[in-house]
Amino acid sequence: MGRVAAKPFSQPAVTLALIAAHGLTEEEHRKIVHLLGREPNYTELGVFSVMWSEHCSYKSSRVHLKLLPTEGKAVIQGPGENAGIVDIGDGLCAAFKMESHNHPSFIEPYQGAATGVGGILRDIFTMGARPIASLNSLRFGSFDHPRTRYLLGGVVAGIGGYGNCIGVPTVGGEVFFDESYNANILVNAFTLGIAEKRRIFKGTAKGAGNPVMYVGAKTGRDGIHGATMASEAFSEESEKRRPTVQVGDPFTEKLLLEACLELMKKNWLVGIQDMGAAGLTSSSVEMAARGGAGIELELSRVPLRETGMTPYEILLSESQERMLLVAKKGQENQVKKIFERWDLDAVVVGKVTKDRTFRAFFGGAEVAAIPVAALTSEAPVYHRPAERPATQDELQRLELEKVPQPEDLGVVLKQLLDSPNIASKEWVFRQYDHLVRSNTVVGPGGDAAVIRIKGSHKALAVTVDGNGRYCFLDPYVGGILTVAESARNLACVGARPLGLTDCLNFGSPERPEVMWQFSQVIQGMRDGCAALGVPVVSGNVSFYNETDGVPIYPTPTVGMVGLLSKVQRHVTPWFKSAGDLIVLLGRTREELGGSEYLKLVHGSVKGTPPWIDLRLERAVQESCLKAIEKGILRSAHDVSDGGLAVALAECCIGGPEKSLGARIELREMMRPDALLFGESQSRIVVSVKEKDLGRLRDIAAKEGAPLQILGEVGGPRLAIQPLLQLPVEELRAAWAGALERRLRRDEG
Amino acid sequence: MRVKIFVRLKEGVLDPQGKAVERSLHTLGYEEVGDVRVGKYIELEIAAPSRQAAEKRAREMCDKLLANPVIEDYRFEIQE
Amino acid sequence: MRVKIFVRLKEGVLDPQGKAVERSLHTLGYEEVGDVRVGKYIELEIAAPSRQAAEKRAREMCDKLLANPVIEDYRFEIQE
Amino acid sequence: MRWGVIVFPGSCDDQDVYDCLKHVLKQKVEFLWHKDRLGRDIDCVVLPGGFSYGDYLRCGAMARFSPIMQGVVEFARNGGLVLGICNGFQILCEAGLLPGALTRNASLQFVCRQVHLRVEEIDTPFTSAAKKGQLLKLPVKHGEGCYYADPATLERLQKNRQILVRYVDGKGRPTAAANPNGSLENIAGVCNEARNVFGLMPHPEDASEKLLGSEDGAKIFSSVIAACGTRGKRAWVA
Ligand SMILES: Nc1ncnc2c1ncn2[C@@H]1O[C@H](COP(=O)(O)OP(=O)(O)O)[C@@H](O)[C@H]1O
Ligand SMILES: [Mg+2]
Repeated sequence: MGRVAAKPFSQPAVTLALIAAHGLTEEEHRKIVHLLGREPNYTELGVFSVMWSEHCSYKSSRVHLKLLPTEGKAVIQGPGENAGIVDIGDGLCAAFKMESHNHPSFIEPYQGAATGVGGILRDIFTMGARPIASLNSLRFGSFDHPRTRYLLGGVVAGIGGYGNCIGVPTVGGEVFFDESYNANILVNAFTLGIAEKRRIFKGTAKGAGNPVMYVGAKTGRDGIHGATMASEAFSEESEKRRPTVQVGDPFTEKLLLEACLELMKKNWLVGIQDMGAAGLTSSSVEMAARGGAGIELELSRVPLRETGMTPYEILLSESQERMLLVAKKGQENQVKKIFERWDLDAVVVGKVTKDRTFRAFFGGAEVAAIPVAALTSEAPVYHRPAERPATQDELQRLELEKVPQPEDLGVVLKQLLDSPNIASKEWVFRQYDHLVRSNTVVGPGGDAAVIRIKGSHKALAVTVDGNGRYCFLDPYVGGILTVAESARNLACVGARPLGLTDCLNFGSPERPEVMWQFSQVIQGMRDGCAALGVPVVSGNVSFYNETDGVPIYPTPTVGMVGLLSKVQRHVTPWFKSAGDLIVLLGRTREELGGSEYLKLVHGSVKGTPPWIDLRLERAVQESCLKAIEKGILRSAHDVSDGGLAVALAECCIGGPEKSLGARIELREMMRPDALLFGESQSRIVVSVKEKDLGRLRDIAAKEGAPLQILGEVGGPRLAIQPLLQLPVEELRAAWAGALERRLRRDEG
Repeated sequence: MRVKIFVRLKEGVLDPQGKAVERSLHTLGYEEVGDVRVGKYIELEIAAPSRQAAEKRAREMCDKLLANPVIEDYRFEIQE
Repeated sequence: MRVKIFVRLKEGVLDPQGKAVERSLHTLGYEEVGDVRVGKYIELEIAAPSRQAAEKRAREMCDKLLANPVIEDYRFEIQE
Repeated sequence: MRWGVIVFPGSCDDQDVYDCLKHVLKQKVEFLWHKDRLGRDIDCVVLPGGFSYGDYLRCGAMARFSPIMQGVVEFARNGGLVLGICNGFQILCEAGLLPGALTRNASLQFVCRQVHLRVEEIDTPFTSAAKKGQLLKLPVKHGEGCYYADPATLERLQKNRQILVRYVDGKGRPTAAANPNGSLENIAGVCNEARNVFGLMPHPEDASEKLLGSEDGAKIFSSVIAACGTRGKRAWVA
């Protein structure tokens, strides 16, 4: 590396206190000394601390994640890269991933959420895919908590602020409110991109002598130790770390996106990766590891935004909107030209080497030299103790006889529709541009979003789902339900799943009960995936979601992508015309555990979540899919939070314009509240023309799915005989304005 | 009394607006310009018995609402 | 030289942000506050041979780019 | 005829307009790079939606100084057709090609939703394919679409019948609830005095196909196509 003028940097002494301050244990320190054959210097200590952080190393989760099925006939790229990739035919493929930005969003909701979106977008376009849709999965505390409104407003504005500006539509998501998230909200961002199969790019550094280039925004002191922050629980201490918050610049990222995609049409690239958590360090180390190479950086060449930055700070900065790429030797200037066209910096900062070592220089002096393996494959792996909490039995004990029956079921239905968890989320998604790129066939508001693929008859369907309450009550079943609900949402629009990505949000892995929840959830997801034939192609783990020793509900969220071979065939949840028959695919059981009804009306989070029979689940989904493929279904909507009555109400309230009533008769012998509001799984409410009922029956019989005629579409009311009867407009009023009513309340 | 409040991103926090404006000014031929920062300017009327009282209230308002302490600094002036 | 520029919506142009801030301040108990207006505060460094020269350039920049005369007024201060 | 769609840094709906013109309306269309000069063979220039220069400082404030804009101003002076959609509308106002300005939505929030527009005037190359008073269903998606003009300008707009589209409810009434951003007099789009430059906040390119929920947006484009066909190249001067 040539000599460059830079102030010599004298490394502060490494003390035990410093090691502890970096979040490394004594044992980890000993391991470092062993791997290096000496004490690390200050800069190296910083590098180890971020690379060995939970966030980057997956040290507590790795052994469990191995259980997840990652193979399938559509899978082109499974976990391990910046995003997973599945084949969608016609020489095209879909790349997608989900990532958490929980802690930053709690500290600064707008910027935290915005940079979360920015980060996940980079993960997608770094693979050569143009982002075509984003979704998000959000958890906030109860509306009674003083910070909830502020956090909700900021997060939603931040997601919109970034996504709208960069021109990627935000087409769906979920929002859930519960005290469990009062002091630790969840912001999980998902992005889907589309690429040509023969132009997929990976984060690899190969070919000794190839130049390593830095492109995009300049480096500042932002977010230093962000990766370590994501690996810690909240405390007074973390409040003081505030200036580590990063500000997003979606405009620069838009330029970066276009420039990278332009570059990827050429043959000048060896590998490329975004600088996410742990910035320059993790991107270069991971690229070297994947390529089986070494990497050498001259840090004084890194474009800086601030003066006096040390090598330590340059390596650990988490400034946004930056990428690292390895070009073919001799193509540097061509690469630079493309970035110049988009007014962006592109600088050669190093080169690929043979010696499998990560080396950083500053003005020619070596400031760090660490074997790549020591930072990656040799990083600690923990088999953390796991133990079922003693309280779990009590938690699962729900004596239905002791749950009083409500007097007026109509009032309860309205109450449920007014619950922030069930109410319309329009207040949220109208702040997102869900149309840009003009591919959105079904935007937010449906069971899954449907994005057409221009130039073909196909479309992709996307959904994100998760239910922390179910997972809290029974993490194994909860894990299955999460996967099943996602697949069911895809089935409702007519899409067959190709793969999923997940974001696993949990408390501290150092708590045996949290590790138990984690391992149970993974086993549940594994079984759900296996039964439904959905591979896991990418994902993210977020531990340490707890405050003052209280973990959040174990909350895995799943983003699932499916394919519709004929976009014209897609189905929406809403009833279409009076006279259509309303049919339930699946079966209602007497279950109330973990339901929104139980929580809202009886203030109780208890029992076991609804049971699931995966064979039945498959039969129901398959029947729905086959019926849609045959063009029989006029509408389809899965039964989830709030149960059958809420699902029916949603079908009636309808799309943005039209409301249609329904006349239903329910004769089951069970508690009326369980019948109406229980959340039995594997149920889809569909509507068909009367003449098609026979065909639907045949399909369901063949698949082995129970089928029950509920009634017919029509009239101004939702009448569920003999239990309740309400004008649809009254239901709509409860449902449509619920979020806004609560948000306005504080304006006085 | 009239209070004029200036809110600015903290030193070291990325200021994408400032950067974009700076680049634009350069393209427009104002190459002598540097270090552009874009912030907020808030004016308000306050009824207070004394300058000191007004100052106290203004500071409170800034801390609570008008500036985001995580990323912003503020300064204000009071005119009687 | 340091230039501080204040950009404000003209009288008569709706200032929903000012209104919203005012409402929030009232809710927070600052009822003595009124006529809140939210504008922009731009700071920049300018290299100029004289104060006058700096003034001239600053005025130009405001007229051309930094303020929109249809809806905004501006004012600036120069510090040497 | 030939369409040109300008790509500013930060344009987002450039591809939408391009695809709509090329694949839905089968038009000849090309992208125009903001750093280039405006070509001579373009009949209608579109300034697309998006966030040119991040919409930092003010929407459209910086894009107006892009090199290509000089050519656009000249082109418009010579009677060339210029259509600004959303951010494009903002840029045209900043550039002085259209009167007024677009300010922050009254709600202070970005808004993405379907609106109804009432076509107020049809003697323009942008609305001639519609009927007077016809309702069009189009989406809006913007954070700063609140149209403002001072009283004298507003009077002139009315006198010259430059207000081409207004936000209305499903029954055609310009109510407050139908106004997504607080625009003065529910104004959604205006043209210049010569009627060859038109800017509107809603997005016709996202509503020109049945699959996307509405085909009404095509009315705007087909008006232009008709105007160019009957009047010949760049001959629209009122
Ligand atoms: N944060 C969000 N962003 C965008 N859309 C959202 C968000 N939250 C909910 N939605 C939309 O609101 C609708 C209802 O959400 P939800 O009740 O979670 O659906 P489901 O139960 O079918 O998963 C969905 O179409 C979803 O995409
Ligand atoms: Mg659903």
